Amino acid sequence: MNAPVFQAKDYKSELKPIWCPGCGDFGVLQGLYRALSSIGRPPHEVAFISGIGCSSRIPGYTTAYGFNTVHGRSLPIAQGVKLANPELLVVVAGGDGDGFSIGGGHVPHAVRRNMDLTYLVMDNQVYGLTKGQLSPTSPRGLETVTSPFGSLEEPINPLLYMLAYGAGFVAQATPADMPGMTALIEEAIRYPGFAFVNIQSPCVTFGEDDQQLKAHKAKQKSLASLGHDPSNQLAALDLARAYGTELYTGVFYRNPSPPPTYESLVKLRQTEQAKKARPRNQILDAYLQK
Amino acid sequence: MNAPVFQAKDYKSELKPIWCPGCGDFGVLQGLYRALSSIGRPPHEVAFISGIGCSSRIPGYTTAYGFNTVHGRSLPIAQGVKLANPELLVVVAGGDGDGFSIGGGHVPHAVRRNMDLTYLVMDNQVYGLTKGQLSPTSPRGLETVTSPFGSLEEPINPLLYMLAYGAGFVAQATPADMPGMTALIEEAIRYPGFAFVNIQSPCVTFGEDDQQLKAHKAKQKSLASLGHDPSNQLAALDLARAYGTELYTGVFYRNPSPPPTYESLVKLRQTEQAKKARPRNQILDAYLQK
Amino acid sequence: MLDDLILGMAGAGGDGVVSAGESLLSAASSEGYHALMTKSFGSQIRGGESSCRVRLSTKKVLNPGGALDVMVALNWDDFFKFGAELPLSVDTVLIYEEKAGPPPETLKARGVVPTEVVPVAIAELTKKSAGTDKAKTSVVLGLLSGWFGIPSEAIGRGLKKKFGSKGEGLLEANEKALASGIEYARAHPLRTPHVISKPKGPPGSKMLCDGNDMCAAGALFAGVKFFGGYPITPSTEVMQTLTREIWKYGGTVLQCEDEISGIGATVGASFAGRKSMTATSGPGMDLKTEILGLATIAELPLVILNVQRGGPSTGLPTKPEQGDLYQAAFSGHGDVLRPVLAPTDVEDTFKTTVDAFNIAEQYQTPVIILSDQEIAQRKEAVDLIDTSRMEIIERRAPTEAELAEKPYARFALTESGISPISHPGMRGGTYLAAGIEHNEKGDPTSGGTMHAKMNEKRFRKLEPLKQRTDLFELSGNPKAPLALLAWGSTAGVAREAFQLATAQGHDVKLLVPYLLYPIAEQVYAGFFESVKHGLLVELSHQGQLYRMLRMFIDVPKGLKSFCRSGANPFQPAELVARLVELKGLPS
Amino acid sequence: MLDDLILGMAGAGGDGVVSAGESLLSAASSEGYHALMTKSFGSQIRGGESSCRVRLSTKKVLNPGGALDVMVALNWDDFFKFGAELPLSVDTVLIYEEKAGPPPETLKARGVVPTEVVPVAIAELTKKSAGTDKAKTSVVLGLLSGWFGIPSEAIGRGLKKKFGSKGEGLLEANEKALASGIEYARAHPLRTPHVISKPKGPPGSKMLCDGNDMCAAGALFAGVKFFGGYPITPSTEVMQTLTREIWKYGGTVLQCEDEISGIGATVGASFAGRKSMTATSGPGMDLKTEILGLATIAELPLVILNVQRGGPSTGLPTKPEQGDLYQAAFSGHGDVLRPVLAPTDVEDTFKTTVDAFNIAEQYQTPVIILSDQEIAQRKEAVDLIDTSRMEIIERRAPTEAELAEKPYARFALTESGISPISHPGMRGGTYLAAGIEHNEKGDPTSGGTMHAKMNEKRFRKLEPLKQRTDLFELSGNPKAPLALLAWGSTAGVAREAFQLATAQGHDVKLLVPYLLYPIAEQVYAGFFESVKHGLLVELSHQGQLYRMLRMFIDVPKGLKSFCRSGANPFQPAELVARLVELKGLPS
Ligand SMILES: Cc1ncc(C[n+]2csc(CCOP(=O)(O)OP(=O)(O)O)c2C)c(N)n1
Ligand SMILES: Cc1ncc(C[n+]2csc(CCOP(=O)(O)OP(=O)(O)O)c2C)c(N)n1
Ligand code: SF4
Ligand code: SF4
Ligand SMILES: [Mg+2]
Ligand SMILES: [Mg+2]
Repeated sequence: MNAPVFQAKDYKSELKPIWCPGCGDFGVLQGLYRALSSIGRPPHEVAFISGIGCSSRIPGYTTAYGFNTVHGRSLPIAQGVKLANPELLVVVAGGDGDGFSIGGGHVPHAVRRNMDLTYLVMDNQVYGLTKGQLSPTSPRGLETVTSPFGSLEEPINPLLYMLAYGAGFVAQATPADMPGMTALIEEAIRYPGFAFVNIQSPCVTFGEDDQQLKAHKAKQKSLASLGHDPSNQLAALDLARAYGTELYTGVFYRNPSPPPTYESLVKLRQTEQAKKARPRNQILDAYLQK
Repeated sequence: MNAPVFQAKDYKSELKPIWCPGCGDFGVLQGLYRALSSIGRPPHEVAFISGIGCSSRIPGYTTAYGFNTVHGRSLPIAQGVKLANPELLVVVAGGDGDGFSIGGGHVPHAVRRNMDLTYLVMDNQVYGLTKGQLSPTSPRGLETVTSPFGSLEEPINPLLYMLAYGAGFVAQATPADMPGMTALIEEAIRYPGFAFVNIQSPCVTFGEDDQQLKAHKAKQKSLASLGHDPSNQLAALDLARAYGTELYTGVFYRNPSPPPTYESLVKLRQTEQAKKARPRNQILDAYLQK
Repeated sequence: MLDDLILGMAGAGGDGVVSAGESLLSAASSEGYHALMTKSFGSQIRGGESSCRVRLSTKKVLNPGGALDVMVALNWDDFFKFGAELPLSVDTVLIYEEKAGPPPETLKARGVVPTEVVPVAIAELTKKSAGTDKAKTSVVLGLLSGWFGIPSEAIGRGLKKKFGSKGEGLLEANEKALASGIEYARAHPLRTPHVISKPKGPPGSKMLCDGNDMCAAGALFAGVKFFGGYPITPSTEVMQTLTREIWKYGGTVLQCEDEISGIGATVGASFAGRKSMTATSGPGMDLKTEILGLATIAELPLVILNVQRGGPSTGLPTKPEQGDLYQAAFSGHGDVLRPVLAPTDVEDTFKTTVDAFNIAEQYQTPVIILSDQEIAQRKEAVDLIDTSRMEIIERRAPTEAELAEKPYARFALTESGISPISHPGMRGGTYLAAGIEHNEKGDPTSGGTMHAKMNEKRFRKLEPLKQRTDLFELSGNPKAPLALLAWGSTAGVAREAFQLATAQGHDVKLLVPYLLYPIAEQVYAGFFESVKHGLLVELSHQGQLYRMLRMFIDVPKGLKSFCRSGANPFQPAELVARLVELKGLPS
Repeated sequence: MLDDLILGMAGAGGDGVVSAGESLLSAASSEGYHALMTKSFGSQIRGGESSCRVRLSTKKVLNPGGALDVMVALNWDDFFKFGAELPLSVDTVLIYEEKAGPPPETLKARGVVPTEVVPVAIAELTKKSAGTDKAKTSVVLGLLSGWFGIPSEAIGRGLKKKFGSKGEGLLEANEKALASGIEYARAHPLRTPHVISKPKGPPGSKMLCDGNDMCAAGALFAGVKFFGGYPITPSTEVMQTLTREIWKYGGTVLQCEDEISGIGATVGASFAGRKSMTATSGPGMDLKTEILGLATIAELPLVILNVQRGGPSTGLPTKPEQGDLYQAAFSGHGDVLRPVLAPTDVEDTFKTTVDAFNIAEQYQTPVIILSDQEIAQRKEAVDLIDTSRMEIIERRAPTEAELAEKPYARFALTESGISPISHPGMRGGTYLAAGIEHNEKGDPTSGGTMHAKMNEKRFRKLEPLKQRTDLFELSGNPKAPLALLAWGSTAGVAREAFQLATAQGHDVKLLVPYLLYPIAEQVYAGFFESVKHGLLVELSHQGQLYRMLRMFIDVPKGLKSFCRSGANPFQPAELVARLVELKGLPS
């Protein structure tokens, strides 16, 4: 095997991460550099799109093009980027709050359009950047600054949601298993369609003890070891229901015959319609009344 | 059996519906009047909350309190109504676009909070009020004014979504079967928690032929007749996957032991905390620095 | 012979008056007339009452006009439902379906009763001539052709186009109905003839289109490659047109799940280097606010069309109002300067859209086009627009040489305030775009000094816009003491008022701004120099432009805001009356 | 003896300077001093550099102050990172950790070098006295107590509270460290003593709180029953406080999925008859725009707090700016009049919040409170607020008699413009609330005439607000030719500048509006009558209130907008200097 054209360090920018020492996002960033290096696209052909949150800072730490947008809108913005230039490798990254609370309305639609995007959610069950409020994946009963007497709500289930939305690739990872996580990120990027990885990335400052890397190491069960067949969607739905109880890692579902991407259908349409184009100075003739 | 205290006509307002002749929403409205009559709450204790769309006009056609709000926000607003006054019977009504397109981000959170709300979606697979654009439930390939060459997207699956969100009551109905639909609406209202009924309510003006009442009559299969056990969530998930292909009516899922509602937990908390209340003129004393 | 003719029609949903109006419009325009049509419906989606107004002219039509020259009522109930939208005068020729009975008392109660009131047994004529009552509109067209001189050949051609493919029978029936209408009119001449003169333009020289058409066409002309949007009345047609056309030019339309996503995708496409646009109306504008601010701080070109309707909230979704100017200029938190342009009619919506793209790309900024329901949805027959001298501006990208020379600083503090902009895919141009404040390179900062510099840059780069006198229309004696100002659809009324007042011998001038914000201080100051009295006419409760002028300019004391809520269109004569009234006041 | 002392401290994240500042503040306040503390951090969530400023005074503290009297630097790097936030003068006593080495050259480069620079081996003293280096802040507190006269008993009580529950060892260590700091200070007196006078208020008479606390408390006092919101810096603490407190009073806090849902739920609760509130900052305000418009047209009471931070977009999320005034007044489509109030300090945030609820309920309207990061998050020791004369207003509901008498018309066109409002559960009061325009009963309408009437009503009902002179603070000679105006957190600087200028013999007056919109024309006109020169001071690039005054009032030519971007606080002395400069100019 040849040395990769771009090494992990080639994707690393000069900006120093301002995460808390020990934050899980450091590991995710490392895994991402490595996955990108395996894939080998030059940084200027890669675009990282994120919202707002600790995890959403990722684009600034890469040498790729980055767009650190506003809270919850990374997916719509990424779809615009991809449709404007389908040649780009577009990776969307953000937090559980960014993605499933304020951004939750965009997710099903991004999924059903099936563009070739990779969506990495750093799920830490808390709002990190704003200092420790409830997030949509926070467990019922959790006491935080916004739930001093305990949360009264069921958490959402990102894995089950994504499967119900019809995502072609749904996986879960933790930086507690760096090689496993790196491989899953790479596989997600290579999947030709919308791919989702839920990364359990601990918040060391506001997270609970049982959400830290140490606990992940003890708790993690790989889906492969359970004999799960990732082409079985119903089995995936069933397993996904254990989110919050079990920490399954690996691929829940991978569509064995990925349908055409949205951008490929757009390309077809553009090609088909191109012959009907008018020269710029005749566009208005279409409105002439004979 | 005694005559009901309030008859169907007691819920009918003087405002004449401005729906197109033959619109499915007429049937839904009738069914609703009847269900309300069976339940028997006086109109002033009922609040109808809707967004914007043909279907969202429902509140104005009742003698209850109504709030015809803005597009896509009926669920957040209804939650505020319910928490402000848990004694009210609160029904939320609207379209497929209102609920699952612009309003889609609110749905999972409304569901997981599990207030005692009833959510009726008049799913006509099209935007009626704005004259025939694609809706999130429009089938792939559909040609409309916004998809002259056919839609490139998979439709959403309201039933599967609601099950994934953990709704305690999920059903589907059509005004092609008035008694069935009326009974389901009544059951949904009586369910003590968040209840969802997807009503296939045809748009006669912009809808497709196979989405009309006649087609429903031919196509409809009751879940009861299939022997489905509505307490089996995994089976419900499986059956729900046929949305768009099959027209199953009846209850997909009904939680056999409904968990406490959000408002009941709030009540407990209020009762528990009430003893710590300060008189109004001593509220600031909490900040005194001794 | 008349140079100008205003017709109205009203009936039940099934009566087809709107379709008759459309046939009239297309016949007239194909003959080379200028024409303008507006329609109005009840609140029903289908089957309610409907009406239309058609104004035909041998000269450019400036607005839908006031009192009708001709009114066709297919029944009285529906006619009355449209109230002030179908105003009669003593001179109106009022034609009605005989079956509906004579004009009810209510007509008198409305104040004016036309002297010429003509019953016609339209249904009966249709049945007799066509053998079916489905061809009623063709009888009406025949009557109008016969009485008012609208060329029947063009109407006939229209019938062929419309019914040609629907089986011989239908076409023939309509042709017979048309003929019978013409014949009836010939046999029953009006007391006062109202025949319109021959048009000046040659047949086939007119475009038939509405403002939304012209916006879509302007966007295509300017090179739009991405449109992300969500349906909302009265702007949806822009998306609908583009989604038929844009693919031909290598672009894409994405119908998004909401307006936030619509502008989000649009900003994304702009970040990726493409000319991008979204369109909406008031409620959708509200939702786009946050991402508009993102585009401002990330300095991304973007065009946003707002077709104004009555507000606040859902308001009056099918009626025009000019109430969204504050929003266009001031919505969003923080210090923002965002150009706002407003077309004034169907035709100039094309150029205004091209201007908007040019400004957006040149200055790397979102630009708002403020159209309104009236000009967006009224159909007009206008002269083909000469595009040969319209320039297209592309954003300034860093050159390879520049990128090779020194590290790329996306937000370099240049003299003009404009910094060359790269996009994903461009080697050497990688940077971080963000909503957070940044230094020249694009790295986040929380420093007040850099923030002040960047704010200053973002404002400074737009200063040259204020010198764009080409974005203002000035008519009349530059030294006139009397002034009229109006923007958007109201400008068409002001233009006619200006002509009227001038004809009446008043020394008056007219200013119509296409650039609404930033306020071009010098342009207005120059205009106001000679002004003793004047009116700024706006269709909104507050008169928002008037207030905005005051923010930046010392407006002459004698210049008054003349404004009222939407769905209450102005008439040229009332503007002239107000002007004359003002003239008498001390200045 | 001094009446006023400004201290600064800077160090690495682990150094605990913020915690030391808090101890100082609480000790001083429990002794009866007035005090004010601001803190500042690097961009890291945890572990970056941190600093604080504490101002102690025997009189009310008006603002954080300018140059420091005392600065404690635990290392030089971190000190320099805060730049202009920690300004020194020649008179500053600069204390530093000896281990960090003597002041580097960079200090000179910054212009001023204090004459008294005192190295202390803080770490060593800690180790020696406490046997651990965890008690460093107690040594620092000891030094400050010894040198500047801050009562050590109060500091000791603070230590007991803080460490009492954490095991004997820790408390004892800190007590020893404190004593050693005091002792060191006594043994090494400063060249120029800086001892603060005894406070005037009795011990235990002060509240310790920040603006967000006072907003939450004001809401509870006013009777808030529902809060729906979404976290965002720097407003989140309001939700956090209410979610601890509101249940006691039968209310609910709902942490929503986003800001749209936050205001949605709030509007719903208001529709259901309860006093409701939401709180956010710039980006969240953008998202709330659409539903704000709904509340206006449906005439629902609502209070919205916007804690301003630097914009546009994400901007400078932890820094103050006064850039959201345009947004507060003008965001949203259509013609809207929405009252905007602004508190000027921690204390008056309480009353301003109560006023906001009262106005919302009385006039059935959303009301915006414009706070900002500085007053929202700075901790102050202030006198207990006298609430005994504060009135609480409830919305006017229709009485049973009224409901029995005639059919209920929710939007009746009354003389005051206020129509009695019912809510679900009330028999006889059912109606349809909606975003669409309506008639008096509440039924949808698309008629222009009714629309104009309803717009007029919605504006008219708020006219009385403009007469509320109690929402303006006026100081100085009413006939003074020289004027200062400021709002929000900038008012505190202007107040001190006013005192300074007055003391210097200038004939000056000060106007601080709490009501920012609608513009109270008469109040300003009266104020401006005597004004030849003046400054309106605002922390924003555009100087938004200045422009808004111009919209409605003829502002004196000599009144200038003095404004700059956020995160660049004003100093009283510079305002005075500008005033003096102006005085020389022709008016
Ligand atoms: C519109 C808007 N609302 C709220 C915020 C404040 N905010 C920033 S990040 C965040 C949540 C962060 O949580 P998550 O997405 O889980 O990311 P994490 O920090 O945990 O990685 C919030 C509420 C914002 N920036 N913009
Ligand atoms: C913010 C906003 N965006 C868009 C619209 C325009 N609009 C009104 S209803 C509607 C969709 C209606 O479709 P659906 O919810 O399915 O209801 P239906 O009319 O089919 O019953 C749209 C796009 C609006 N009123 N507000
Ligand atoms: S707050 Fe939590 S998520 Fe944010 S940087 Fe610190 S550890 Fe990471
Ligand atoms: S457009 Fe469709 S949904 Fe709307 S009223 Fe007509 S039939 Fe019903
Ligand atoms: Mg998180
Ligand atoms: Mg629909």
